[in-house]
Amino acid sequence: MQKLLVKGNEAISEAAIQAGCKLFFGYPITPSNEIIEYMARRLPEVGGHMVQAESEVSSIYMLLGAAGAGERCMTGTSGCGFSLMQEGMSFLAAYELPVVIVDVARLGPALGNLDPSQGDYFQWTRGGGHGDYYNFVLAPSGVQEAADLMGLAFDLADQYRMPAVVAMDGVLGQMMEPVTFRQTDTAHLPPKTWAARGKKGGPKHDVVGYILDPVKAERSDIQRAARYDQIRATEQRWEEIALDDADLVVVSFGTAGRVARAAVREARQQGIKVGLIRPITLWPFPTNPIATALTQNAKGFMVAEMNMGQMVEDVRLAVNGRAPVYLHRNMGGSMPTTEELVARIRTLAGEVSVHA
Amino acid sequence: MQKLLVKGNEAISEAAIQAGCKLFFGYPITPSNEIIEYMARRLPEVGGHMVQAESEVSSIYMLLGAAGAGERCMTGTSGCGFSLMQEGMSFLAAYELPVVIVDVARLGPALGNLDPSQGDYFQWTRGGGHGDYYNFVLAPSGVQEAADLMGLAFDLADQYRMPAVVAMDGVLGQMMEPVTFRQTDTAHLPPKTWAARGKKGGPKHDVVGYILDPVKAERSDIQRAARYDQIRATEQRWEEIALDDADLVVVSFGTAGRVARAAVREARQQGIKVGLIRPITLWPFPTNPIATALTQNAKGFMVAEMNMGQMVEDVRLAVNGRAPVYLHRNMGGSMPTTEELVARIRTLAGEVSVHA
Amino acid sequence: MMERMRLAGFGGQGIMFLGKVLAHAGMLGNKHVTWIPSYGPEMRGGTANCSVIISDVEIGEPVASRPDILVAMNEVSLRKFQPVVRPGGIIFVNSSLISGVPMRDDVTVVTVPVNDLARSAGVPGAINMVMLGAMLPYLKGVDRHLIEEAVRENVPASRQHMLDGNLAAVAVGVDAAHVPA
Amino acid sequence: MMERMRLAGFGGQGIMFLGKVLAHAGMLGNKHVTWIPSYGPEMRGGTANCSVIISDVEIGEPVASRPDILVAMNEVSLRKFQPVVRPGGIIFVNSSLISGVPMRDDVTVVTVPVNDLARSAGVPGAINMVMLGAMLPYLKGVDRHLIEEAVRENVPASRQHMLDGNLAAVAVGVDAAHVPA
Amino acid sequence: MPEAAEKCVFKPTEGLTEKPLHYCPGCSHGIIHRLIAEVLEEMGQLDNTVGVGPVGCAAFCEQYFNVDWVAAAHGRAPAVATGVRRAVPDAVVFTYQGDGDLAAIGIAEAMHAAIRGEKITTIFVNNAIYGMTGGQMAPTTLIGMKTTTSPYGRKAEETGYPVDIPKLFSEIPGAAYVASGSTDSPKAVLQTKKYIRRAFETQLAGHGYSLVSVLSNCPTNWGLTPVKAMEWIRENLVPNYTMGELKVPTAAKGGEQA
Amino acid sequence: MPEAAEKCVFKPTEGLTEKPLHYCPGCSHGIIHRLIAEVLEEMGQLDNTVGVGPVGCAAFCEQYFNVDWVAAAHGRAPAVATGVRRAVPDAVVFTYQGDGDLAAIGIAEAMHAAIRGEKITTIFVNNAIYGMTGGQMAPTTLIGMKTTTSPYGRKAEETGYPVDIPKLFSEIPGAAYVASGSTDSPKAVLQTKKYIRRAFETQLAGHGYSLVSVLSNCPTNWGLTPVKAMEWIRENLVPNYTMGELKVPTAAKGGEQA
Amino acid sequence: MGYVVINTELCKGCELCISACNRGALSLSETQNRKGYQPVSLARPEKCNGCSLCAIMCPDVAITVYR
Amino acid sequence: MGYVVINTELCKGCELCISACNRGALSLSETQNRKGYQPVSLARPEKCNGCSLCAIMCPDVAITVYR
Ligand SMILES: Cc1ncc(C[n+]2csc(CCOP(=O)(O)OP(=O)(O)O)c2C)c(N)n1
Ligand SMILES: Cc1ncc(C[n+]2csc(CCOP(=O)(O)OP(=O)(O)O)c2C)c(N)n1
Ligand code: SF4
Ligand code: SF4
Ligand code: SF4
Ligand code: SF4
Ligand code: SF4
Ligand code: SF4
Ligand SMILES: [Mg+2]
Ligand SMILES: [Mg+2]
Repeated sequence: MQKLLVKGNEAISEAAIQAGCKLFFGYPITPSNEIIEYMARRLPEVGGHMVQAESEVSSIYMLLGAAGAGERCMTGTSGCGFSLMQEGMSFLAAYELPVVIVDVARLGPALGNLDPSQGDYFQWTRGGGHGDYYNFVLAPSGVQEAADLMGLAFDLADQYRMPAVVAMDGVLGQMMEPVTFRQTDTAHLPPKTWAARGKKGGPKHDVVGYILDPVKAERSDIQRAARYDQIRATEQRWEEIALDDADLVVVSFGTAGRVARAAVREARQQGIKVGLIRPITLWPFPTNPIATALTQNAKGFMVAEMNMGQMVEDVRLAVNGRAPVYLHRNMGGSMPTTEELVARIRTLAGEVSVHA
Repeated sequence: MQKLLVKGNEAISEAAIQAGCKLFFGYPITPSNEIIEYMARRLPEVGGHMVQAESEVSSIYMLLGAAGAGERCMTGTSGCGFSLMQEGMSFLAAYELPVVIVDVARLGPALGNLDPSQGDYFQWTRGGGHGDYYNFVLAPSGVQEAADLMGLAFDLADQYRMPAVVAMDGVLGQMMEPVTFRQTDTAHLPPKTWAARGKKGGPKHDVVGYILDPVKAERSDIQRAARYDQIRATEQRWEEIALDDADLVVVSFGTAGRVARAAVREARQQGIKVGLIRPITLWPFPTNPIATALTQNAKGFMVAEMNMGQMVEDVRLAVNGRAPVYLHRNMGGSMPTTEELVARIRTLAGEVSVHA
Repeated sequence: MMERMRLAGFGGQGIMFLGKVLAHAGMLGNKHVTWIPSYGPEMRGGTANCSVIISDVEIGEPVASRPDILVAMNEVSLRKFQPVVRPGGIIFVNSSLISGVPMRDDVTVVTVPVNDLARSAGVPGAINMVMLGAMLPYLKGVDRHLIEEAVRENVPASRQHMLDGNLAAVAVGVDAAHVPA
Repeated sequence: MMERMRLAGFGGQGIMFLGKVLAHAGMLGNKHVTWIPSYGPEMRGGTANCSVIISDVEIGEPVASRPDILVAMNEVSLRKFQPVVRPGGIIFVNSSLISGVPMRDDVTVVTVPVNDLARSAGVPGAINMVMLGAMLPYLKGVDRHLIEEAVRENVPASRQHMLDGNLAAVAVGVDAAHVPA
Repeated sequence: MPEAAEKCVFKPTEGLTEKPLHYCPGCSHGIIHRLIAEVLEEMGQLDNTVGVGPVGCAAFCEQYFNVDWVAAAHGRAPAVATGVRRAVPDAVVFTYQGDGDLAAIGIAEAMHAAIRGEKITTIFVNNAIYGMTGGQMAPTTLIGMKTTTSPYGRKAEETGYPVDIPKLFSEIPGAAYVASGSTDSPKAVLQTKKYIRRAFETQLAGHGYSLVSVLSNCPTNWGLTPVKAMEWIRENLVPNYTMGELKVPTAAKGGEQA
Repeated sequence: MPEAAEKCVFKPTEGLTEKPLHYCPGCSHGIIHRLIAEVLEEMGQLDNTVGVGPVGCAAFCEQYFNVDWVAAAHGRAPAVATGVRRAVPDAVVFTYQGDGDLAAIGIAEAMHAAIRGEKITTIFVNNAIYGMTGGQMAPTTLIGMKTTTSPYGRKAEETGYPVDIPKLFSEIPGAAYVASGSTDSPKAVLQTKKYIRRAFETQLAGHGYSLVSVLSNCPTNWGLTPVKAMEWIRENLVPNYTMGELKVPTAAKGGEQA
Repeated sequence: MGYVVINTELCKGCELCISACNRGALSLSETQNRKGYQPVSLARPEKCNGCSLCAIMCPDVAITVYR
Repeated sequence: MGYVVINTELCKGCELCISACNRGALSLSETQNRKGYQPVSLARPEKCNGCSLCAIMCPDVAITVYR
């Protein structure tokens, strides 16, 4: 396979096409524009369509329609645009439709600016729309991984009939890195017998999202809760480094996660007993490696994220008081530097071994 | 003061008017319709206006405009409508505008149904829009309290220049209970010198929500984070019952909270050492009484909420592993009954005292 | 004292108004009260119901999901709500429209032919007020005096001419209720 | 080996292309590379910059916020980015447009009059390629062979006629660089 | 009673399921449902159609239509239908939308479906009010009309004038067929049925977007009997809205013009 | 050089701040900013005006206008302006919006401001493209035009036809004044200034909503020099859009008609 | 000449058919159906010519017409 | 008859004024301003009649006209 130097936004677009995505609906917004532009160029070449919607509200419902008709389809957006999709996200969850949504996040709230940020974490992982629901959330930390996760996002969406969010930031979207596209196999996935494409002599298909009968409504909620529990049990994904003997465990994802990886390696070279958990699925959140680390040597956790402190809640919930959890936050669209993380790691590693 | 028998929706509307709200922008949605209808009738009588927007997206931005011009104003909605407002909520937070938003929640996701639900908890408390921000969230448990909290909502919004969400559900909105309207005093609030109403010989006022300079952006985030911390320290509000010697503490808000109150009283009569924390501010979340209870006798917490389990995360975060936290959830739009809560209280009270 | 009531029937039978008068009377008697309508799409298609609670103590559960008292103005309502009435409760049955429905034996059943009574009394539209009258002797939380005041306060200014008819209908109901069920 | 570079100048000076060629050459040499443009409204108003990292080891921090190498094609860029260059780093200065700016003394300064050189060489538009040539002797992560291949792969089919000019400009830069700064 | 020689001249269409309609007595929604179903049956498209529903009194109408269905959020039916259309290029795709749904919250989606010339058909049910939510003002509410959100009567100075959707849409080049009918009399109903058929034909011919506006009643929220409500349509709505065929595909010109 | 007898006949308006504009060389935005500022200055309204900004290249334009300002989210300026208008009934309130902002994402807010007859003025900057985000197709992009999202040229079969905003808005009763000007020549610029003045006058007279569409360039994303871009407006945009005054308030009739 | 069959459980007594029938063949019946509505009946069958105007107006598809 | 003053730091060298001036009074200068643009100058002052067409077209409000 040939290595290509492409932007993250282009890599996820091409990877989506390789995964069989035929329809893209979207509305331009920086720093995600290369996605819609790539799709406009490429999809017609593979017999697909890019439809430029008049807004993100419209995009997400076009997506709902195409997914309701059983097609692999996606949209891409950022910040404001993702907020406008929240009603639609709630509908997609209730309709149990497999779709992929890429959020190339920028600094918020409001227009904020275009610098990278992880400030949409709650929106990704807690369902920014109304009602009880979750989405798969996949968070790459580089261009190759972004490409790899696209196929997975479509597969998970199809398998569990749930929307999958690919959580990026401006740097990941705009950055060029070498990438090799990998083939994916969808043979194991269930056929979409529920899709509304015309009865064609068969039974009627209704893709709807209301349940007036309270008994059925409760049953449906219970089933959805059970499905979420099952996914939490089986679909956690993460990268880990040197957890076995780590006193301090850094938890960090995406762009911050790649800096954290370098910082942990650097700190290890300096003899500090530090490990890394880099969540790849933000939902389901990788509680398993945290639990494992706690049964091994972990005496403290350091969360590094590019926001006011959002993922830190998930880490605290997983740790549940069994060790201190520290937050290293970069705000205002800034990214952590390796030096700053190494310095903080050194301080905290000292602290946790003293207190232990 | 005369006692009147009015619906929750009407009570908050009248209370808002008594608090000086002159402008209402909204779009009809059950079960919040009485608010917009009441405003349509009553506001012209006090020299105000109800403007029926073409959508909730539009409502929230009309609100932004009126608040940017310095008026006390509000909107009311439910479920889908609140989701459509999430971009606007993010803007209001960044613009630091004082507004009041009432969400008379219904079962979600999607259309769900009109039964009461607390499934919008994350959306209320974690900012359903993009970026780092929080809103005040006030959760009444009856019609009188709903009326009382409206004045507070406007005052807190003005004082901290933040949106305040009043978190209701269909039952609270539709229910009639006796209510007495109380006078509020706004003399202590800062004048809105920042409002854009025309320069009138003075300096120019810009009400905007972007910060291109990264240094300023970071500074702004740090200031906002500090403001949030201050509010967390000073503005928690809750009702509590019999915490001093409680083995088990029930945490429950809104409609579930009033049932929990009855259940705790009933259980106490049966000799069970149980207490209640009923959060009135969902954000800032009342961590203080939880901390206090832990220093007293609390050996376990039981969260009762009408969703899949959302507030339970805030309780777990506050408890931080110092005691078990149990979830009693009612899903599908169902409400807990007193009997069912008493039964669960009895079981859990037994469990926590055995384990303690 | 806590009386939890469910009132149900066809739209147009005045169920909501009946509930409001009850709650209002409760409030006038300084009780805690809640009144909750069924709302939303259920309102299409012809049936309606509301929940009323009148109580000496603060009301926890706001909806009478397991009522002490059921008023069933038509058959659908009786079938739907009969099973959730608490043992020892009372079911008021509009016997003008309902017959042949098997009844539970752990509750008191009061049958009132409200349509017939209202028609004979010359107030055919006030079947809800007839039912209200019939309920009165059985209620603990409100008395006739407060009910009549509540009726007065709830009839809108534009319909004051209907006030007397309504009060007369209440009286008809009160009388009918003394006939053993 | 890790070379972190920041390239900055006016829009139209070919800064982005210069960066892409560097990154591409790095990839051809099997290095880890990142290229990141400045994007968004900064693009209006005439200045542009990008970040390139070429490295033997996996790249953590993706942006060269504290570069080892700065290419400043105009004065604004020099003033803006000079302070963040790492001590011991190199600053390439377009001396055709920049003069009289005080320079740090803990870095190597290479001045290249790229506009003048490009004009004399008959490729006035290829100032970025002249600069690229001038950088070559100082770079550890790429060699001239890979750079030329990268130039070839990055000139779009529609502009193949400009390829020779570009390569010539690189050569001009390489020669100029040997003149001590 | 039936005599052997007699034959059935009007019977329930296969295009509707057996499920009894939940609408209020005399509501036009039922009539319009039937017309669409009859047309699709007559055109042999019941097996090849995907309907897209509104939020409004017809929010649950997939239970009645005997075709595949995707329900939309309030106002978003044209966007959903666009997604379906692009995914299933050979199906018949239509949206069913009320005046709140299309003319208020969904005006962007509807206009842009028309602007894009999306090959879908929209049936627009204009009863000048929000039925489902209990009678609030719609953009199509007439001046002076009292609703729960215009309790003193709709005032032009505050809220402007009723929006004439067929007129507006006929100005959009991508809209190939635009017609405006009513349900107030058997004649009007039959005429509306013809419009609906032509709209679907326009779609199948690939001419672009098609819209049929249907003036409808809401006896419940208008506070009128169904019979009076039909009269009210005739006397008040018809004069305020452009009626007839406003636009026919260039290729298919020759259809009657209002 | 200046001689004592000479007087200044054209100088920067007080309506703009000192801040240099960030737009690309030759961009029409600057011209239009100046026109609005001049008109407000001439009308003596600089102290009594609240502007509402778009998201688009003009997203930061409050830095340039010497009046109070509330910035809107993308497309929502008419809603924000409605809020301001209702809060400050005696101020001059205007929105400044691009074609993506108004004709795509914000078409609902704009149309409904017009439908309500909201007493605000909208300046609509139509450059047939999304400038800020780097040259994507707008609803006003011409057929055949290549943009980053119509790389093969805009195709009517897929995306429909360019939307003629002034034409459409002139059909709305609540829109009291609608005009369509350009920036391609000094004459067009002066004409546009007159339209802007009349629009503000319409607002002050309380007639209702007013809209001035201004055909504009985007040299950067069109890939043309500013001078060529102005020619391109003249040769391509002008023929595709209705020009002139499309609608004047009934009371104020007599203004020239296109 | 013609006659109609009314599905009395579907009929909601809206009277649109009655008003559409210009031959006066239909009336509301005295009974109530299970939903509480008074359904229509072919009170004067002799007047019916099977013209279907009633069925065309019926929102509840409650009428079948024979001729 | 007239003359113009160009604010060379505001000017972006877009040439719209040059093309608007039908008397040919303006040209781009050879210098570059601090933003890298080549500003316009009144190269042929004798031709200027102060008609202001240049200023009317200038998007950067860089021209002041005297007459
Ligand atoms: C986002 C959102 N806002 C509001 C509502 C509430 N809502 C449901 S239907 C409706 C209006 C219905 O009116 P119309 O479209 O005219 O249909 P009708 O009921 O009159 O047939 C509204 C406002 C909703 N479901 N979703
Ligand atoms: C909700 C949302 N979606 C998308 C964007 C990205 N965006 C910013 S400006 C713009 C379009 C600008 O085009 P136009 O309105 O024509 O203004 P111009 O730049 O051409 O003046 C877009 C899509 C955004 N900021 N917010
Ligand atoms: S409320 Fe109106 S529109 Fe809705 S079903 Fe009833 S009559 Fe029809
Ligand atoms: S991108 Fe286009 S519209 Fe934006 S400032 Fe540049 S020329 Fe003007
Ligand atoms: S078929 Fe014609 S004549 Fe017979 S009942 Fe119906 S409308 Fe009357
Ligand atoms: S029109 Fe239909 S529903 Fe109405 S009365 Fe006649 S048969 Fe019954
Ligand atoms: S004022 Fe007139 S003549 Fe003088 S430079 Fe400007 S355009 Fe030319
Ligand atoms: S129009 Fe203005 S900015 Fe453009 S070249 Fe002339 S003076 Fe400079
Ligand atoms: Mg309607
Ligand atoms: Mg534009």
